[in-house]
Amino acid sequence: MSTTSVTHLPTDSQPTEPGTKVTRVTPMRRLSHIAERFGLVLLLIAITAFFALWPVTSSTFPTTANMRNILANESILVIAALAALVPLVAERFDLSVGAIVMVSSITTAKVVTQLGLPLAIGVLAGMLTGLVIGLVNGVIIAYFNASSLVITSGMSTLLAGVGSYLAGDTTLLGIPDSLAAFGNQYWLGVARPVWLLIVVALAVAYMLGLTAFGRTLLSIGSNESAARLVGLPVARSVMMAFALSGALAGLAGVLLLARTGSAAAGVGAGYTLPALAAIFLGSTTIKLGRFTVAGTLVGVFFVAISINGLTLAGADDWVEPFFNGAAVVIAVAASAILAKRRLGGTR
Amino acid sequence: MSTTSVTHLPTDSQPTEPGTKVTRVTPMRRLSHIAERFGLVLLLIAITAFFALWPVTSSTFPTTANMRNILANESILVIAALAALVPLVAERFDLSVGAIVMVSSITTAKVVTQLGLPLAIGVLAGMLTGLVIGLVNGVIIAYFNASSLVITSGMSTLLAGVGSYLAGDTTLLGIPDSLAAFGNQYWLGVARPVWLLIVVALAVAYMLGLTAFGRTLLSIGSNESAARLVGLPVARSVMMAFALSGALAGLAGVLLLARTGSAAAGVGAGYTLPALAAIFLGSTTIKLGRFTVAGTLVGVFFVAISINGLTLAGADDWVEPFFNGAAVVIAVAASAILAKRRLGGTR
Amino acid sequence: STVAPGCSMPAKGLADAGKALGWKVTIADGKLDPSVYNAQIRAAAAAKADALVLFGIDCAPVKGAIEAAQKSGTKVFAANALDCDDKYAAGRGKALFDGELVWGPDNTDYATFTDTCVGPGQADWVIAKTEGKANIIQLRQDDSAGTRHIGESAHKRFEDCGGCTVTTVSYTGADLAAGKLQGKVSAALQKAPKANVVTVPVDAAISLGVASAVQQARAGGREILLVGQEGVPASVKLVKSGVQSFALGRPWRWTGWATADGVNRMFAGEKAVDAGFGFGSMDADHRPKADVYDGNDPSAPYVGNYKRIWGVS
Amino acid sequence: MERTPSSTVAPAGALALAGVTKTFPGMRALDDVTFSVAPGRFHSLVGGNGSGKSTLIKIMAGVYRADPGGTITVGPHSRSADGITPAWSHQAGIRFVHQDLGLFGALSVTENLLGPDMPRAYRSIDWRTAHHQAQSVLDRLGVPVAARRCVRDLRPAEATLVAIARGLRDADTTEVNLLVLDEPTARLPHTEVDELLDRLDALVADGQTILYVSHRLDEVLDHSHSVTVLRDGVHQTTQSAECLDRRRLTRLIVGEERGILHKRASAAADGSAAPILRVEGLTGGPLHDVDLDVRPGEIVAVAGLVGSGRTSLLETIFGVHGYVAGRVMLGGRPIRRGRVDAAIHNGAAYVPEDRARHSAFHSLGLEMNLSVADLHRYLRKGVFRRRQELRDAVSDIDRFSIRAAAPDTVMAHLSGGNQQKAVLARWLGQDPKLLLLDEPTQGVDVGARAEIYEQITDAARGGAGVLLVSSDLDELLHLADRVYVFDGGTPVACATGSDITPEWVGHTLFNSTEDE
Ligand SMILES: Nc1ncnc2c1ncn2[C@@H]1O[C@H](COP(=O)(O)OP(=O)(O)OP(=O)(O)O)[C@@H](O)[C@H]1O
Ligand SMILES: Nc1ncnc2c1ncn2[C@@H]1O[C@H](COP(=O)(O)OP(=O)(O)OP(=O)(O)O)[C@@H](O)[C@H]1O
Ligand SMILES: [Mg+2]
Ligand SMILES: [Mg+2]
Repeated sequence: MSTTSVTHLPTDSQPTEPGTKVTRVTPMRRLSHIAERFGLVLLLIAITAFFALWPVTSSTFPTTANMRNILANESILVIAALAALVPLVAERFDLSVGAIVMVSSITTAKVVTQLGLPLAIGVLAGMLTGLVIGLVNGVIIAYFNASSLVITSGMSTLLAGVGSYLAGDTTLLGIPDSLAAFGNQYWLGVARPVWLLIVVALAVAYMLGLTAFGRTLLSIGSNESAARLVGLPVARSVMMAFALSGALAGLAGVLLLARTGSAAAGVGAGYTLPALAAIFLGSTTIKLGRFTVAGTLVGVFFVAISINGLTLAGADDWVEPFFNGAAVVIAVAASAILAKRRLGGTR
Repeated sequence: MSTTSVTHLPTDSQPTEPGTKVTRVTPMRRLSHIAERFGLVLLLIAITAFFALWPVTSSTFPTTANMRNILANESILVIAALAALVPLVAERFDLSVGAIVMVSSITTAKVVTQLGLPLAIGVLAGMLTGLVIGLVNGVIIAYFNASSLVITSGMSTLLAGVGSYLAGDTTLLGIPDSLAAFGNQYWLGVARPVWLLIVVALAVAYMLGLTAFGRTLLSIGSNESAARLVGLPVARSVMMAFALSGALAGLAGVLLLARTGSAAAGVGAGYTLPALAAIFLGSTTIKLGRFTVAGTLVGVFFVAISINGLTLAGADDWVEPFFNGAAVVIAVAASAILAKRRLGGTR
Repeated sequence: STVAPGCSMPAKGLADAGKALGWKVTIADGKLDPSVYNAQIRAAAAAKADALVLFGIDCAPVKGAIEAAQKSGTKVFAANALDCDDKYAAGRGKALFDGELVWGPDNTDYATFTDTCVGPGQADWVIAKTEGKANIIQLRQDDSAGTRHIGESAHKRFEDCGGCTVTTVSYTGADLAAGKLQGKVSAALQKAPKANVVTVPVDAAISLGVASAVQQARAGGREILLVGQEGVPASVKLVKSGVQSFALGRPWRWTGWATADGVNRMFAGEKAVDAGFGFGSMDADHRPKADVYDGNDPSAPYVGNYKRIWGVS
Repeated sequence: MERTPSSTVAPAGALALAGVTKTFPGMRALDDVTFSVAPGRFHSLVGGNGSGKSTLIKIMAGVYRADPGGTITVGPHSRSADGITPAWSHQAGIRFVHQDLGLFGALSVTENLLGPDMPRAYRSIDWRTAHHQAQSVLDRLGVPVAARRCVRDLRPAEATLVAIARGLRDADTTEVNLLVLDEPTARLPHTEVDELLDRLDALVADGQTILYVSHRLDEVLDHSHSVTVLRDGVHQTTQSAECLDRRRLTRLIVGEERGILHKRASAAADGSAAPILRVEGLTGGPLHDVDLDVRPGEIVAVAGLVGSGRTSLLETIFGVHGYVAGRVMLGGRPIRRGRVDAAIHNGAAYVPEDRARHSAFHSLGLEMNLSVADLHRYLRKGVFRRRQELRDAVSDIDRFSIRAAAPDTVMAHLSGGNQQKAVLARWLGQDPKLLLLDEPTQGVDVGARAEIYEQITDAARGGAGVLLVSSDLDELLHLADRVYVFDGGTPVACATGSDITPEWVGHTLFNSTEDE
């Protein structure tokens, strides 16, 4: 059991219980509690401030253009990460997110360029591809009770083959301008992919927190057999989680196509690990030990901002991964120490 | 709690319970039970037989030389997978295995070629590097109670930086002949790396099954808080598991160096996913739901044999991943169906 | 990336040249990952860079980013990179580069250079060495357009050879990092017991497992020529030690300086000129003198020449 | 606040606690607890749910670290309460049977029993000897479990016995200063309870000191020498058991006169009404040819020994398991076998026996645990009404006297009894037509127990049928309108109304086994 710390409001009425002296929360304690919960968020703010002030990057990093650019670029990763998040809430891993991103971007590209069908159909085809693949994952995992790690990693290998069959070792170009425009244009000063990101993030957060489906996934993640015994539709929900995950990954694939203007086998597959890493990283902040939308966003942008800043600084190529990895390890270790000190008891 | 399907052997003595008529085990049922437990093993045998008999590969696949080659090649992956297996038994992921393989192979190469120290010291340095990195992982994860997924994925990023710092832009060559000879020569008709593989696999199996340390890891994996309650040294064992994992990954790194004769940044990092995939795949066979040495071996060779056979058949490059992924998904789904049919109920 | 010295060495050359020219040069490592290239190109554009130089990064996988960069006023210059009208970019690709390095007489672009010089150059050496009786295992990496050009053009030349037999083995970039190459090559050597030549499209593959597989087969008494392309320092070493039989060496650092010259000319509104750096065949009979190959006559004073042309010292 | 002066019944002895305090975020679980236990005593520790018993025990085990200040002395070993580690505790000779058992599901009984002391041969584990040793421990203690079995496959009662055997193992051979059992009998049927208590008495007679936690006051009163009562983390009294009776003890625990059970006035279920549950010829798993029915307003109990198939019966009715022959009809309609959703759809509700595995969502908040069985109630136009959910949680907390720091406290942070109340509240709040209750009041304190009985009776009065499995004879006698005695997976006897007497139940239970 991971010791999740949750806010215990000391306001609750405990009638006729004179013995229960509510312990006073000292300011020091409160501060360390905040540092523990928002450690990563604070670190994100710190590195942003650092790159904004550091002379080497101060002229290029804190510009609107650069900020817009970071946001727009990461929109793909964020959506891919949210795709992986949905089944993860129900304790199912989706290692095929990246492969789905790839296959859907290729599908959309093929439908649009080689079959010459309208863009809307292409976009739909991409998302549908993702949905169908997710559904296959979901059916096998949910109804056959198979290990999600095995099935989705197998699926990811399989899709690598499908991708290279479809793309045939070429890079598919010739995406309609309207799609490319979507990927690169602004609306109210914010890049359109960022709007998409916002919409998707809100939708997923809403879905997880405020719908019966989301609650069901949370319950399954907490105690699957108990979920069965209170009559929650476990298998169906798991299947739907994967289907949704697939559709979101498909959307990420379409967005990738819109941003890069091309599709090829192997492109997109690299999103799986960063997506999962962002979620895990995010689980160490805000709601400790839980996989959340907000945490995932923090996780993605923490990595993205430091890469961007170091790229702009022209750091040697070993610096960036070193910095990133060290920051993650230190941030998490520090917040773990704080948590331990605060909880004191629970060893 | 993941509902891993557990084998309820009907042979168990249930004393003084006359009413419980154990349902008779028909030969059909027993067969399906075997198929379920040994599904993947049977599939491994089947594809081996297929490539041995298929006219396209029948002259090249079932030769001693080819079998030797498969075994020798996979020795690195097997050792890397065993490295990941050790902490996984205690429910800790090690995503830094590949990165450790890389850094240790670079370290050994540097010690031997650039510092000109004797080979033995180089090999020791490589393994020691792995051990130390594993120890750092282990201390943070065990004593700070941090998430293994986050720490090891952060560490893996960090090590990518370290690797490219150490190796620079060059491929390190000039490995002493004795090391290259170890990697590529035979002893009693079996390649030396294979002997190493056998020794390591037996040692890990022994360690997990027959030592107090191994049983402690299993106990932690089974019920961590119970392990604490009975006074098992949870933190220390987890730390040692990572240290051991690091040392094994270091060994895999040295072996990689011996086999390829060179070291470079980025090489070896690719072992993480295949290693974990092999373990997960292996957990669907022999002891269902458990991570075992035998299962891991089956997982590794299942993938290796099909790649080898398809390479010999000269298949298009999309065929191999497709075949592999499809085989995994189908094999696991089939054994899951069998298990479900046998257990009948919902839970 | 560091695993692909063919991309990082010219980048260093460019950085040195840039220093001489008083430019601010920032190197970004794409880590062989297209999504990283995209982010970095866009970051450069957002930082209002004047020009962007692509080493080993083709247009097609980053088309969107290049267009975005050009829109925001950053010029895109290609060194060893293929434009979007490449034949392995399916669809109606248009050439996008603002400027390109010239790889030979008559404004030879990079695609033509690989198709006519690199791949065939490799093949010609094999054919000559074996007197037209080569039994070749050709390793192909077709998931990247650059290596595919080399593989395809070499293959064509082998077909014209008459007495040559070719067995193709394909691998992917992912196979390299996961150590799958050695197994594949060993298997291929078994499948073709008469093979006496192994060719690879990039030298990186050699040290990542091909060399070991070949050495093992040689230890079993076979005579095999191991043929590469690039001539980066590691392969210079391998050629010297006899493990690699041939490298089609290319002057990587010089490429960086030539690129700087091209970019300089692009700013001045001129076209790049042919730097005249063909390539150096390295084999047992033509052992490279230095540890780093950088043009056929290592004393070639290109640095001084460029500085003179640019009017700096 | 009145506090009985620590009436030291005995001089400093086997266990002495001084000034032990434990604060969890937002709540003080133990407040300056001081008492001692004389050597060779059977000492009971009692108190309401959430009064701090398990917390105290976990501090002694080194699982929780107490606030600085207290000391704990065990025999010759003494340590400040905030410095205790599991290793010290073991070394000081304390052995535990924890409330949640703390067994390793994936490992064999042998490993669970012998733990770190597995026999070695040449540095590796000698499995043959190990199994042999473990089996002999089990046999000696009369635990009918094979040592080689995997703990995951054990039934709750068997698992409890294994956990107890683990605690007792050393007590027979090596020197154990203190044996601590935290509600070992909550899930044991009374026959096993008697055996266990006899065994403990024998140990005490040999000089063993025992600290025993239970909500079953009869056990406490009949067997202990001395009793310590905690209330809301505050030590109330430590005194000799002789001066206590049930009423006095209840008052000490609850703080008022309550919880004295009288036989429920039978709600005279309408004999003519169609049964809400009808089971006909049900055969499958351990069950054979089971016929029974439950009418609206009726509470039907199922009694039986360990392994007689009571849990399997409820699970099969609820659709957890499929079956081979027969049928199950709910509200007159046959329901599909092996389908939990079908059972729930037809108005069935099930409170399982194994809370940790089958009913508690440990990582979720209390309010989510309460609402989980009826999520749709909180949906209004697709939006989940969080506020309503929290409001309902507050009222359930009040109604079932659940002790929690806040309505959204994580379930894992509740005491065992409070978790059980939450699980009951989850279903009772929903007016099910058929309530399947498997050991519903395990670990629930005397105060809350009466209220839960009230809720169950209310449900029956409202027209629900109740099928109750309980190993607690008092509970059975108090609630049941009709009792089936199960043996070997089939009902062997049935009694109604005033025919249900302790003598009849005991007689039927034992005779039926002896027949075979
Ligand atoms: N890990 C924890 N975090 C926060 N509060 C806790 C934790 N563990 C226990 N508590 C609180 O401490 C109080 C005492 O709990 P404890 O488990 O000791 O009660 P108990 O006397 O054993 O009750 P029961 O009879 O129900 O088992 C409870 O109110 C509980 O909510
Ligand atoms: N999970 C299981 N694994 C193995 N056997 C089982 C399992 N569940 C039930 N059984 C078998 O079914 C029989 C009846 O078990 P069941 O749990 O229904 O009895 P019970 O009367 O509820 O016993 P208890 O007092 O332990 O709760 C047992 O004898 C056992 O052999
Ligand atoms: Mg308790
Ligand atoms: Mg039962």
